[in-house]
Amino acid sequence: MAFPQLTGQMIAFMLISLVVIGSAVAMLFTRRVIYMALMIGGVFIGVAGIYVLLNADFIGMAQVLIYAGAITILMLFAIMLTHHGHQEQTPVNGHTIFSVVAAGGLLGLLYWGFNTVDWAKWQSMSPKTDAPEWGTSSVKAVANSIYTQYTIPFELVSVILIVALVGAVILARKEEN
Amino acid sequence: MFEWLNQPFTPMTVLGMVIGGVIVLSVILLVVAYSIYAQRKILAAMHLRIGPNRVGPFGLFQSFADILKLLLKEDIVPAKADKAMFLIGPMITYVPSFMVLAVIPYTATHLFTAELNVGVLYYIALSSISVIGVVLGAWASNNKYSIIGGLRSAAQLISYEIPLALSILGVILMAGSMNIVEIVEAQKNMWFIVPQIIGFSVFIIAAMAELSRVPFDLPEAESELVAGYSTEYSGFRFAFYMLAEYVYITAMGGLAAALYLGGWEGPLLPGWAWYGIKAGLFIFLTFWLQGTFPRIRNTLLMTFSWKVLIPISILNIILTAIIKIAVA
Amino acid sequence: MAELRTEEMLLNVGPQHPSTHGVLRVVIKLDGEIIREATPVIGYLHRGTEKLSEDLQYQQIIPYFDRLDYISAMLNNHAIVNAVEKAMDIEIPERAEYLRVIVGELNRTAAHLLFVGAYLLDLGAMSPFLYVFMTRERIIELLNEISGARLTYNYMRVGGVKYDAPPGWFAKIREFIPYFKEMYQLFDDLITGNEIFISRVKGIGSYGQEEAINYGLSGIPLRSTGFKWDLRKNKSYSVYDRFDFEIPVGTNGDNYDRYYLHLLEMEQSMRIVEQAIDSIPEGPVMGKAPKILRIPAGEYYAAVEGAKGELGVYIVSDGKDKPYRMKIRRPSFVNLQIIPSLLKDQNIADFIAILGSIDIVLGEVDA
Amino acid sequence: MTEESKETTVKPSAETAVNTETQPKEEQPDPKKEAAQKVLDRIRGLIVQELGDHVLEDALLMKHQPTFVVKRDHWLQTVQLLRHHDALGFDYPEAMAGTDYPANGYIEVILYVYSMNHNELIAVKTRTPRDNAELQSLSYVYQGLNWEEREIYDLVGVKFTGHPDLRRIMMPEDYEGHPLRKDFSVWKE
Repeated sequence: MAFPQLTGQMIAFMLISLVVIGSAVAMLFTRRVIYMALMIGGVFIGVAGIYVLLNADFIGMAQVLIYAGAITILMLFAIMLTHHGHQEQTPVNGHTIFSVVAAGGLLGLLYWGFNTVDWAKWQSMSPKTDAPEWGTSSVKAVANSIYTQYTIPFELVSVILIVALVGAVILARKEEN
Repeated sequence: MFEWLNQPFTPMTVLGMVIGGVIVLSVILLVVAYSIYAQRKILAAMHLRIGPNRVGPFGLFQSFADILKLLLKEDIVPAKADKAMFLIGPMITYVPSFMVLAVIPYTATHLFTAELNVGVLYYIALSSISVIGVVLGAWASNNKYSIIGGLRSAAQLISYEIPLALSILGVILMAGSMNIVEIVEAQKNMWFIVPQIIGFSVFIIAAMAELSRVPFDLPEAESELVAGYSTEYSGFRFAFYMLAEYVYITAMGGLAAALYLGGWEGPLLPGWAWYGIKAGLFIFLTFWLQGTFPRIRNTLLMTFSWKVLIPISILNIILTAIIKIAVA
Repeated sequence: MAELRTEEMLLNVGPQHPSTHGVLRVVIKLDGEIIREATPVIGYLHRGTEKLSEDLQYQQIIPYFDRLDYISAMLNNHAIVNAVEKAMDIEIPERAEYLRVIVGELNRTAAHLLFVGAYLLDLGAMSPFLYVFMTRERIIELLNEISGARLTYNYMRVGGVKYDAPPGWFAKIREFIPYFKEMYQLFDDLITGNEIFISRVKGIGSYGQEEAINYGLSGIPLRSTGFKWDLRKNKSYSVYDRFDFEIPVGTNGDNYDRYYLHLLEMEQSMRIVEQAIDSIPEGPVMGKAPKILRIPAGEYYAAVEGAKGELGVYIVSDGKDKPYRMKIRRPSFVNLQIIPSLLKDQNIADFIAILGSIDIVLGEVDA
Repeated sequence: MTEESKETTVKPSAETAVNTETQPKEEQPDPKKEAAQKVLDRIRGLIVQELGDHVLEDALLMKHQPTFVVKRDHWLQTVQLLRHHDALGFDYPEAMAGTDYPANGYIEVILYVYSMNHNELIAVKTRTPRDNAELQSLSYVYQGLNWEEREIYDLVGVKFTGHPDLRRIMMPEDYEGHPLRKDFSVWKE
């Protein structure tokens, strides 16, 4: 297995991966909900960093803005406005067993996936086109795909989001009388 | 972008990064220290007072004395506070405030600053993270004034982020780019403050709210909430919150100068000087308002953002788009 | 529509809080940012002035009155000396009456100036505070010159006043009046029309005339409802009936009216001062009063218009040189009672705006 | 907003009160005193007419101040009449005070009420025994007396029955004794 050259990108990737995995693991093991929310924020930011490393800086920033900024705050609000003590240790039940099986399966799948790749030739697998039609700007790339090729799915997604929003409002309101 | 990222990691590149970081940080800290000094002097002049005049000539070293004092103070953590959160809160607010400075182009050569394709988005995204620190610090303090201040902060900052971003969208439409350097270059012929005057007005108001400056200083409204989210903080953790606030003022000044006032463009003087003057104007405006206005009612605050600023900024975007198509 | 149930929060405002004007404590039950119940807790500055007075001769009580409403000590002086003089039927020289009116109205102006500054500070505007202090400083200097003290004057005596005006004092007042008018215009221009200020005070914290009377309010909190009630006119004492001045009244009884009445009253006070220094007679400033004052046995009540409202003194005498019982009707204390009903169901942002507009001084509330 | 207020004609104002007992004998009748006497007679007549002869213990002029001494049991009833009767209309509570008379064995509570319509100030007072001092609360008649009664309760030690919130107001909640009583001493035996 050829070890890639130690560029800034590689170092950054390792550090970011460490942040993502570390936050995720820490989230699983903390007891207080508010720490979990904070750790999830860490995961979001780390993932954004990986997007940026992949030259998808628009997506990366959107990730920070929406997930790390807005959604984490929303979770914090929800947690602060309700009372939460330490979470009780849940006893082993069918749910737990199912989770273990699912997680184990995922691990196996990932292991298999990694092993089937010939890492010596990893650079040839993602050929870089020299000049994409939109230039170097990922903003234009995103805009191009959303507003030309994927217009209808994009609009559909926004409709679904609105439906979800309205549904949430209706559910949150107590039933009258 | 990120040219140095793909270079091999050698001692020279590391040294370059470190030196660049140190220079940018010290320049910013100097600017922040003197904007605090300027605030006190300007406010004093408006109040017919003298202002700081003891430390150094004309009190020029007052800010450093203050910072030193805050750093040397005892680090007090309230007994009933959530200790870890209490300690982390100021950092979460503080770190993004310095990170946003990376995209502010001080000069035409933008030495040591990043030329990001998504510069504007980067600024908005990172500054939204600071709220988390405020909310966490407020919650961790276990103090009712803090919680009210923290919740107010969060509500205010999130509500005003939208008109801020929408008003900037007009500029992005005009320039056809999110890259701040390109936006500045697009203003060679005409500063965007002229065609984007509606957007600029919304921007200034939303920026004042984002920075929690008078008349939108509700999160730390001292006459109601004592000191808002920072009530329980003292020493250098308090200094972190304060520094973050003033760094954001500087950064917002830089952003305003780049987006609306033509950045480093200007005759005779070098680019950085023009940039400084323009950003300084914005910073002065914040202090001027502080000396002039009372605090707005917090019920009006939300209504103002959602019912006035956001519709206006959306209107501005539509107008800009129409004009741009008509011209082209 | 069914509302979301939220948890009520108990917030303890004060006694150490930047805008409770001293050591007032208000326990607030909050539902979100809405006040459901507000309970003032007072007594942190209680010094037992009434009890102390029982062991003091009447002239010795005057300094204690300085410390009630310590920002308008001249008017407090007037309250006690007026009560004792009325009880004993002591006539005082004309010049002393005029001097009392002049220093009283100057002090009223100073107290109202302080209100304007402190109120704006409560609302988050810092600059007016320093401007009013600059103006107030001139008045304090004038009062200092005649009485020898800047805040607790101890200037009036039963039978007159302690000192005559020093040479050139009236000229200094004449110099001050145009300056005051200029500053007055400045406050009016800069503050009264400010959109943000209006939005915080107009229509907020209003109550009706009937309610105000039932609560026994006096002074500006009562006049702001449109009820013309000023002891200087309605139960004229001293020489107030000789001056031409008006009693400004409000219409809505809201924060704005209370703020604006303070401004208008300052103008009227200056009118009185102007007339008084023009017509002040020559003569002694201390009349014939016995060295040791003995009020004939009985009960007496007399009041003057203090800076905050009706400042009354009720004296029970058993014929000795000390009061058997002294009760001070403190306007701040009475006016503060309306706070719980005013604050109910208000936003917490308006809490300070309403509390500030009632204009209390804790030294007087707690006595 | 700024008109001249109407000058009032009949003004038995408090400051001009003169004590009757120690007043030197005057040859010519004092006009103020006569006016006050007229007010006193009128109001006494109304009270007696509405509530009967037994509610009033005494009605006298204290200097120029019409003063009514009401029997303790009829305290609330009388004040309510003063407040609500059209011909009386004493709607403004000016001051209230309690005084301890250990020699006579009672505590006296005095209330000054003013009628905004008739421009009359009268004093009503009542007496309650020092031990177990108790009085009906007037705080529902005049909201402004809420704190005054709390103060009297706190400092003089009169219990007001029916008061909505009778707590100490100046002294701490756990304080013992009532400072304005004449036998009060800060030195605990």
